[in-house]
Amino acid sequence: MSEFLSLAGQNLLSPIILSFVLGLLASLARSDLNIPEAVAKGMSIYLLFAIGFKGGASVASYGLDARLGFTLLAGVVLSALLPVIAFGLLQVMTKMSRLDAAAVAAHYGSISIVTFVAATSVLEGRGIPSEGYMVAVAAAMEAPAILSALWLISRGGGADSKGMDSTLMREIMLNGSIVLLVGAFAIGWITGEQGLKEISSFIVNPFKGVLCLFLLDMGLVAGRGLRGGGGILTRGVLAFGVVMPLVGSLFGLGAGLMLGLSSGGVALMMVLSASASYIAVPAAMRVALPEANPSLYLTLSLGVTFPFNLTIGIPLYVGIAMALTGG
Amino acid sequence: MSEFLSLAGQNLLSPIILSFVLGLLASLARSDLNIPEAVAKGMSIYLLFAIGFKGGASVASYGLDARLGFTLLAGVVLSALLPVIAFGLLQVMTKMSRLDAAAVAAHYGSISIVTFVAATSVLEGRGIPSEGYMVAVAAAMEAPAILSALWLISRGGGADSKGMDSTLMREIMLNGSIVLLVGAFAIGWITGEQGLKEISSFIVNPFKGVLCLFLLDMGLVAGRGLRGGGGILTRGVLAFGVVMPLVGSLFGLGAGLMLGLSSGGVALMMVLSASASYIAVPAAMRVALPEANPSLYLTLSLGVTFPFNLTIGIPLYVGIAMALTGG
Amino acid sequence: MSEFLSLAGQNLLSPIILSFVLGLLASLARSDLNIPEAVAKGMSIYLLFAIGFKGGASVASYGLDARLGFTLLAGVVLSALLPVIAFGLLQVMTKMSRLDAAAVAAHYGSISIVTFVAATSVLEGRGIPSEGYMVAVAAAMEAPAILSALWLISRGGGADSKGMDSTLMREIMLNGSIVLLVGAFAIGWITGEQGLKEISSFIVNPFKGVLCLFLLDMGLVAGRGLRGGGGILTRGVLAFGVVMPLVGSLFGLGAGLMLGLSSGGVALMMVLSASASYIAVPAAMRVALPEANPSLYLTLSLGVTFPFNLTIGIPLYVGIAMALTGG
Amino acid sequence: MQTHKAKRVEITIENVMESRLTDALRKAGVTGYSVLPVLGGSGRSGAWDRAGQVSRAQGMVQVVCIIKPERLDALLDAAFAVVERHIGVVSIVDCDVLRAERF
Amino acid sequence: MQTHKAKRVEITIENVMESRLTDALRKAGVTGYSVLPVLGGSGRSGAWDRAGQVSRAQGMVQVVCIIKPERLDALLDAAFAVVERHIGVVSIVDCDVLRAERF
Amino acid sequence: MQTHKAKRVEITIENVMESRLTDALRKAGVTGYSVLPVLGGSGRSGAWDRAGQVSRAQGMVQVVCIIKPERLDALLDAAFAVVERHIGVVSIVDCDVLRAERF
Ligand SMILES: Nc1ncnc2c1ncn2[C@@H]1O[C@H](COP(=O)(O)O)[C@@H](O)[C@H]1O
Ligand SMILES: Nc1ncnc2c1ncn2[C@@H]1O[C@H](COP(=O)(O)O)[C@@H](O)[C@H]1O
Ligand SMILES: Nc1ncnc2c1ncn2[C@@H]1O[C@H](COP(=O)(O)O)[C@@H](O)[C@H]1O
Ligand code: NA
Ligand code: NA
Ligand code: NA
Repeated sequence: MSEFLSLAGQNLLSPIILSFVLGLLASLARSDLNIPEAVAKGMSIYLLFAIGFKGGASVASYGLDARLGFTLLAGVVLSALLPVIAFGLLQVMTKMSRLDAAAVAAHYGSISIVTFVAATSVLEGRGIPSEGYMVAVAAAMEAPAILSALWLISRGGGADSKGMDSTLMREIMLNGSIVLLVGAFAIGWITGEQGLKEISSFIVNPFKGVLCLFLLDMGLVAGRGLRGGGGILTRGVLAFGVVMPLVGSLFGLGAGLMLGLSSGGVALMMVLSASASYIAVPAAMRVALPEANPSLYLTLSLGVTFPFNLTIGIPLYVGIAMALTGG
Repeated sequence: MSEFLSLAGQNLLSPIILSFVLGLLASLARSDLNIPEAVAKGMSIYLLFAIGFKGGASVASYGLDARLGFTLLAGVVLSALLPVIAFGLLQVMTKMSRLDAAAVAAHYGSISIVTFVAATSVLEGRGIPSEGYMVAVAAAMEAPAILSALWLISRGGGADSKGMDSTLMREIMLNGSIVLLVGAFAIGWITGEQGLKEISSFIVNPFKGVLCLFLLDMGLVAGRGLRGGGGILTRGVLAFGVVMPLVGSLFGLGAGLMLGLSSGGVALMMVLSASASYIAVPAAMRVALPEANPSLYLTLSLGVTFPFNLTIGIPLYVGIAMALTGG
Repeated sequence: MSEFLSLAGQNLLSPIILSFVLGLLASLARSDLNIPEAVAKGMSIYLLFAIGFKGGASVASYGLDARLGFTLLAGVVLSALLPVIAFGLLQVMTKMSRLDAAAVAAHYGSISIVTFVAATSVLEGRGIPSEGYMVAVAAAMEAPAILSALWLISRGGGADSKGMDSTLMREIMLNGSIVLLVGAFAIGWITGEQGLKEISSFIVNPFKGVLCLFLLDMGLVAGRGLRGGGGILTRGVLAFGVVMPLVGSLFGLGAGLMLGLSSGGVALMMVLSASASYIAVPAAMRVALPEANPSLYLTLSLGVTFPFNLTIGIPLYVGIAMALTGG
Repeated sequence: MQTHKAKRVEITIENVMESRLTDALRKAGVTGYSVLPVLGGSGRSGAWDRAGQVSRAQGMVQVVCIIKPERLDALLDAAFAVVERHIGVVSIVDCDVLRAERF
Repeated sequence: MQTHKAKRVEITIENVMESRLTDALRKAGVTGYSVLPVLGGSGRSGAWDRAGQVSRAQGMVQVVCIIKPERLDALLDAAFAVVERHIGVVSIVDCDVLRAERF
Repeated sequence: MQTHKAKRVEITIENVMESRLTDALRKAGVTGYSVLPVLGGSGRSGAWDRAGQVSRAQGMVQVVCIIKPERLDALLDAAFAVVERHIGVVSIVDCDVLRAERF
């Protein structure tokens, strides 16, 4: 417990979290501070490339675990399953329409890669190793949740949903962040330690600093979302935004323990399950469920669950994973 | 003297200055070389974050000087006072309308953060330490000059001025660069040496290189300004653009000596007083004094005073500060 | 031969090439992965600045070779000559109109700076030194090819060509990439080893990593070009895109040997001659030969010759240069 | 200078629908269009601006088509089928064009 | 396809005035608008372009409002009060819109 | 509010021709124009989009001029001379403007 508190405190006072808080405060105070869209996009490309590459290079170094296949499968199953649970919780905890509930649910089955990146950086800071292929698991968890949520809606009478067509399917499976993450993972794997050495002063050394500026931007965006969409957050909705990641993390914990992952791997599995998408899923929802309210799912995912995971969730999940794996 | 000359020569032949000169020449020759707006903005965010963070971390390391409060106060006073002096000089040296003179004056009370950054980098290059909190002083000096200039105008019959409303006040006090500078300063202070270590390969190592590219862009912009607005520069106006920074620097020198700052601190106080704003103040002037001629104040601030300070001013101020403080 | 194969294999499996391949595959699969225009432009500015600066600094360290003048002259001659040869080849190998053939020919006389950068990085990886002033030669080879191609057209009855006016001439000679390359070269030369030391953690360490991301973008663009313009590639046109760089490289080889350049220098001379422009020349062609088909020359240059040089060409040219100079 | 009557149709639509719209336009025989960026805006679904985007889920673009008047109906039918259930605005203006053979 | 008469008002105004303008529009009962970027231009106060900006002091944007004709006057009054002392251009075009209930 | 008749001319043209066009407009006595970015489009010469550009060879911009009706012909002549051999589109719309003294 005291270890968790110290970890949480340490986490809260890291440059990464404080940068996020700065962004949040600046936009709540309506400062005109903003990071150009192109720069934010450039930083996210950098982070995806770096995290994918490092994951691949680590697989090249430590060899492929026989567990990779099962872990990927577990990720896919979790991504498909969690929306069903989220949907149930939303119907109990809130008064959302079925349509909105399904759209929100999709976000919680899928993952937030920045939350994953922040967790990796916490693990690294504490010297806790994890399976390099977890980035591949992250990629595998992006899409299934969307199909699951569309199934939830179509089950209840398809009139609401424009359903899934092949164009949307391709857009989801080949969305830029999945392709970049998996591609960089492959490059890291193929080029291995040598490749990593060649570009490590680009993808390793400045990584944490770039993450700070990126989280500054996330704070700005989350703050703007709260300012605009805050009214939408009834008590029930807000509670869901905090309870659902905890529920998700338990499923991740179960999966991680059953798979026999390392302490770091279990923690990351918890983080993936606990985190909510704010890139791939919102875009898919605008196409497939245009009548669902975007400020509902964006505010919840970015304004509530993301900050919760970043500040409290990650140290909690890492603490639990360490305790239960004896890591 | 010979020391100043050698310092000046060294300064003139540094990659930073030469990058500025390259930009200036390229745009005077009407090359289409240009740095995308988003990239320039990204670099300025990087520079503000880095300089703020390093200032805060240095305060965390060396402890807070009792002088901080007085130095901040001195900064505010200088920022409010210098426009009055600039306004007087403009009425003597040029034929500008009262409105234009007030608008120009506001720029010279406020500060140019890039000039400050360039000066810090010269100090570092020569191993001269300075107070980390000078970045907070820089932030404090951004805004008062605007109020001072609006007061100058309203005194002369308010018909010209749209005056200050609460929206504009908030825009000025919470403008992005102030918030980022102060916020990064706070983060650096809170996370201290440990925080700095975590992200120093992002904010320390590549700093000077980014500054080169940023100054390349400043050169391009200054050159374009001179090409477009050069006609506006009568002899008197041009002279003001060189005399005013020298006058300002003397006030900064006085304040710095009275406060008992280190040699580096005195030099930075001179640089702040000598430099002229080209971001916060022009935007405020467009709102508050829309009839004032923007090419007048932009050309003066960016096309005359900025290059003057960068090339001649900074080594001069550093030389004087060293000589008078025996640093 | 086996050395070439190993070099080629090593080259093919480097992060740089694999990043290009990733981009190519992503866009052929119609992923929405894309790098914002401003970020791509920012990276190209970085690469030009870094490569120019390093070239200049190396000249400052190793002194100016008496050969510089002759090498520049050879570059200009090659740039003017190669379009004539390309034009002849196109008339033999393809059914292109004279207009299209001239436009394509201009691209092959000029150079691709990214191909040059990639070659430098291969040389560095293998520890093969080269003349620092080769970047100046690259700059000198950008423009003459355009004049040469316009002359080819005007010779055949000027009705097709809008010809060269002084505005276009200025645009070509002072285009951003030439100015930045030459300017950074000058700065590197003036500030020398000391300047390089000051900013090497910006322009040296992360260089290869930035190159990876830039080539990722090149892959995306090349893939889009092939998707859109692939239909235009008849067998003859395609063959030209592979044969012409080989022919060009032979001319570069001859020039390099005659000039007595180092092994690295000869290899770079071959690369410059073999590479085709995709920035300066297309823009000039849109102005001077608006009726020529842009998707023809862009697809050939970016979609065929660039990947060919990147993957097969560079190791081949380096291998030949090493073998013939005994380097 | 000789000009010709035409219609200028401007469709403001979400990013994610852009390619669906332009595909539909092409199928409806529209031979040309341009896409302009939109920085922000406000409507029944609230206010938004590009600086507030981490994801491309919310941004909008403006698709501009200049067409012969006789083709207007086909275009509007095609556009309507795409925008129907989505947020967005369609406006039509009478205009004159040079080089009518291009439309 | 059923269309309805409306007015399309385009206001080119400095960046720094954007939020002041849209606030005024909202107060005047305008329910929707879009903001488009402007890269550069020229007018009585000289030429400018976005590449030449270190500060946001000079850039401009174009605010586009489509409104019912009967609301035009309220909009123009509101817009004029903001642009009056500033550089900028206001133009009005007759247009037709789909889905009139949205305006 | 008092408005005045004017013409709004929109010229979509390649990046590389922008300065040539605006120079020609200025010579033809046009006192003001704005330049808007274009993200992509499609026409007889195929489809393009800004994300696909390494070079500035293909991008386009839209130049907008609001002018007094009596100046339209001079403007069109000037514009046509520039766009004649190039890809691009010219359209003209009737509009009303505030502050006519500015045009
Ligand atoms: N009346 C209007 N005039 C111009 N743009 C509008 C108008 N109404 C809506 N828009 C644009 O369309 C977007 C979605 O509108 P809505 O569907 O009403 O939420 C807004 O954010 C604006 O960018
Ligand atoms: N006649 C016009 N047509 C289109 N845009 C204009 C016109 N006049 C001015 N503008 C735009 O408004 C800005 C300010 O104009 P001005 O107030 O005349 O200096 C210019 O830089 C242009 O971007
Ligand atoms: N009918 C049209 N409506 C709007 N924009 C067009 C139209 N035709 C062409 N364009 C634009 O002009 C560019 C060149 O057209 P084109 O000369 O037909 O290839 C296209 O890529 C579009 O951006
Ligand atoms: Na999840
Ligand atoms: Na000052
Ligand atoms: Na060549």
